[in-house]
Amino acid sequence: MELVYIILYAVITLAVLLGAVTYAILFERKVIGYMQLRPGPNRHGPWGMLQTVADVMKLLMKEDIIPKNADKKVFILAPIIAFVPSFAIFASISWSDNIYGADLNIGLLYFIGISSITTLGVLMGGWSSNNKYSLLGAIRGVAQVISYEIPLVLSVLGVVILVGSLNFRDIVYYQESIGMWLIIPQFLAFVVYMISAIAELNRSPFDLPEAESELVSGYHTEYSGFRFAFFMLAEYVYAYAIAALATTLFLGGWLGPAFLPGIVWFFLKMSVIVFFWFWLRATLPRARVDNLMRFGWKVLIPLALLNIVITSIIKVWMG
Amino acid sequence: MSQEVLDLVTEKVHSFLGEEVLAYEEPEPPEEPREEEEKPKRKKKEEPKPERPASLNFGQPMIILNTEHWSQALAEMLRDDEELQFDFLSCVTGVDYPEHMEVIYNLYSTVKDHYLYVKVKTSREEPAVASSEPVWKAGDYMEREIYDLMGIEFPGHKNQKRILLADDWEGHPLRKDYVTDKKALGLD
Amino acid sequence: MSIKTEEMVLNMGPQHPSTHGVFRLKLHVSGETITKAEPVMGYLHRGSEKLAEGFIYTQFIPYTDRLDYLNAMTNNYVYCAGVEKLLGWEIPERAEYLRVITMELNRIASHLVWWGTYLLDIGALSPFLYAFKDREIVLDRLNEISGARMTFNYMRVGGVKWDAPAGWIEKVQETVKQISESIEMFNTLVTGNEIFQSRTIGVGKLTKEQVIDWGLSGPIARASGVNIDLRKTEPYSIYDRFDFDVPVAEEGDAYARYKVRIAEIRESIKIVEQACSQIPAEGEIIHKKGARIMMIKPPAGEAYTRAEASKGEIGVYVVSNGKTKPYRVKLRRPSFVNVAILQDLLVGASIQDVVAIFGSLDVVLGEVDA
Amino acid sequence: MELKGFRETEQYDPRVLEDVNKSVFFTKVEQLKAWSRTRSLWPLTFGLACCAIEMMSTGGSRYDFDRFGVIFRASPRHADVMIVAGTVTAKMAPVLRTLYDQMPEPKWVISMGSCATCGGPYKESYSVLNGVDKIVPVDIYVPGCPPTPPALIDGVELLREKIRREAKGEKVTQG
Repeated sequence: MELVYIILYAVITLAVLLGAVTYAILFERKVIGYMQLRPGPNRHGPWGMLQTVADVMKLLMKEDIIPKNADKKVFILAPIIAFVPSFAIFASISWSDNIYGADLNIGLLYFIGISSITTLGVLMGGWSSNNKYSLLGAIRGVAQVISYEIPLVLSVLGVVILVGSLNFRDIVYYQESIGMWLIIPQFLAFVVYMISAIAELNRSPFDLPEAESELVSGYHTEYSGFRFAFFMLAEYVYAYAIAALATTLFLGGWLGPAFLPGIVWFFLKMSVIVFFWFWLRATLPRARVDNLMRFGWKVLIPLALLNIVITSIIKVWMG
Repeated sequence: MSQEVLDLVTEKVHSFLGEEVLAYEEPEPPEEPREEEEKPKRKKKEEPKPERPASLNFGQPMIILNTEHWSQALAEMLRDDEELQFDFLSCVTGVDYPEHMEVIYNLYSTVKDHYLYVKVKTSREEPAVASSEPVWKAGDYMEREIYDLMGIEFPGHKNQKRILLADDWEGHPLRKDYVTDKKALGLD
Repeated sequence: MSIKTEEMVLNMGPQHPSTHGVFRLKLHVSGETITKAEPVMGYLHRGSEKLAEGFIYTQFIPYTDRLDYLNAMTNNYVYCAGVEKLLGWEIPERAEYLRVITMELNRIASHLVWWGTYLLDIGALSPFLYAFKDREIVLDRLNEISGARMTFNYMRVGGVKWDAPAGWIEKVQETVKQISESIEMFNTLVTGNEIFQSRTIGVGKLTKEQVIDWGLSGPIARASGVNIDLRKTEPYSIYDRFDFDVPVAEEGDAYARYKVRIAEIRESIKIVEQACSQIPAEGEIIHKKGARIMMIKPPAGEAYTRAEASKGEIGVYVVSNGKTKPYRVKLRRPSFVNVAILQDLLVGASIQDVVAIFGSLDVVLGEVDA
Repeated sequence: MELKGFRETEQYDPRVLEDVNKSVFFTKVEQLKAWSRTRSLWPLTFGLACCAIEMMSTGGSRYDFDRFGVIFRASPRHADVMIVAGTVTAKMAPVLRTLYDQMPEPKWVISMGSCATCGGPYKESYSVLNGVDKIVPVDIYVPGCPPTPPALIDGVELLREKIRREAKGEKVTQG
């Protein structure tokens, strides 16, 4: 019986997430549209609601091309490797007090571990395409993601030190117990986290692996139809995952005034973070590779380390 | 002012070449036979006056040289001479006439603010004009374009290849005798 | 320690989002550093010069539009001026003013396109849309006077084709006011942006000597300290009647070119404002003969005429043999000459800088390939 | 017996026609597919000449192509429709064909402007291909030199109409 529940939960999460992601893309186009003094999609369905539905449907029905020179097996595997982990990490997310998947003791570790598999998919996709742009995009992507994985993990460590647990639910309960969100004591960590997350997600201004003006489309240049859709969805699902993590760690998870259920608060906070990324995309130009790397290694990592030191001192001092 | 520049250029070119190639011969009698029967199109109304090798063309000095007188060394002289300093190659033009071809260099001095047309005449059969590319880099593409479209050779050019048309293109379209046959090219 | 990497040949284009059309760059890269760059062009070679020899003089005017289609007015002008030089015609006062106003409006539009696409190239999405929004207003004015949005075919040998419609001058004044407000906004939004500066400052540096040697012109030259603006150094049309500055920067990098272009928009606005207040209310708009005769027959002769387009020095060498058709029309296209510098400029840059450098040259392919 | 969408049905066995007519569902799926395709036409960023600028203007704020779900893609693998915006020259034609071949099915071509349609003003030129339909099949021709953004939007609308009608089984010769 329990197995049925688990499967049901997984299916519902998948469906909800796919729906949410579909609308996230629309949301992005709308938000960026308004920031650019234009309405964005508005012809298909009310307020363009069916726009992304059509996009995804069309992509699924497009011809599936595997380039002649591609490494076929790897080429086929890559989008799956990129897509599956980004969904799998949602198993550990706790949407509200009573809606959650796996209550993992090592939730955070699981999240970070699984999420880094996506990078492998990117590398595989770029390498197997046998296209120079894809390869360059993939190499850039991997270099960038690995470099920024470090400050991301280090920034999260501050929270772990404070809470003393890797369990997401414990982290939220801790925030409830101290009566404030961790964004306040861990503000530095939050800033580092948000910046590294953008690089992790390959979003503007750190969207170098997909830099359209330089590398055509980066690692998924050669992918068409549903495989491309997989990459695209993986990207957005992963964005939601990272936003969910930020919500849990720094913004008090499902906590909020009682007039709305916890899960709504969770989604609201998540959306605010996602909106922030869209906002950046509409305003900032793209950073340069060397600057990006320098920033990661010389600024973010020392900052994250500093945060750990300060947090440790506080923790010891406060007892 | 242009007249002074013209005189100066004439003097410099003469002393450089050691012969008076730009000396202006007194107007010859209009009956003087020239190879006019070959170009009946151009003689209708007025007899074409013999061109002055050094003159003012719309207020700007113009010198006409034969290709054997034009060389990279001369170009360098025009560029480096203290009083001339034609450091800016503005435009390179090729013109295909019935009996000869011309390459025209429009020079400008950013220091002295004066202009010069240098017209180099060459034969139609084996058109060749010493390249200006080693002197002014600007000549690189402009001469390649002339080579591409008119087939004038530029000895001394470091990379004389077709630039606008495909490498295997046949003929030089800007020549007057080029026949555009789009059917044959598979374009129509 | 240096890591040895295998050299790779990367083809950018001819269909590549940031080559602004059909331009191909053959890049030899080692890692992400370029060791050799070969521009390959001609993908848009349409043989305009050959076509010119088959047309009567006025018929070729629309083809000049399609050279630098972003700055068609100046192309129109320089060709007409070239023929007028052979003819020795005087242009009516009002026509001169209309020419200057339309040319400067077009320069503003052209620089706006550059501004938007350049920022798009280096990864900022919104400036493109902001720039095109403002460009539309300028195009509206040009559309009202010429009947076309881009390929105006507005000027004629001897003057202009249409007189300004009623109230047009006032509308133009309104428009430039709007544009100058927008420029201020663009300036605050972009110029100070740190990422933007880090991508452009010190990138694609050109020295004064390089500029002169390679025959570069326009904002590229002026950003490297070469103070040549034909509107000032060789005032054609009626540019000597206006009070404007020639923006010059010394640094010679992409950022300097950016600054020069932004400043040029401001100067153009100044010129338009002055022209709008000085323009005679009534008057001929085309030389009497130009209005009457279609088959213009300039006396035999040849002349090189040049003008300052938004990309640089545009020149036309017209050879007439006294007939109704030009014997030869040679077009000196600034982009074609400017693009040659890429062979020199890209060596040592990284792939990311390629777009930042190429974009900063403001190249239009219609003009490169003719 | 009449079969919707098919013209010459006399030659078929009536039983076959009956079978076909039963599969109404099949048609609906086609229409659903067509719906998603018409609503999400992604053109390849493929500017050739002057028309490309008008194509860009169409993507700009005033006309906003994104309203119709039209977003430009840089990679031919992600594109559905190729808007040939500008003059196709002899040198460019093979590249254009390669790009067309790289696009996944179903794909369409819009020939934008008179140059792409028939050579336009450069019809007499030695290096210009007289009409892109000589190398790729064209679905929609948009006239103009260059066509204004509204004209291009109209072209996309026509293409949409064509896809819809083809899904219903009608034969569309000219869009």
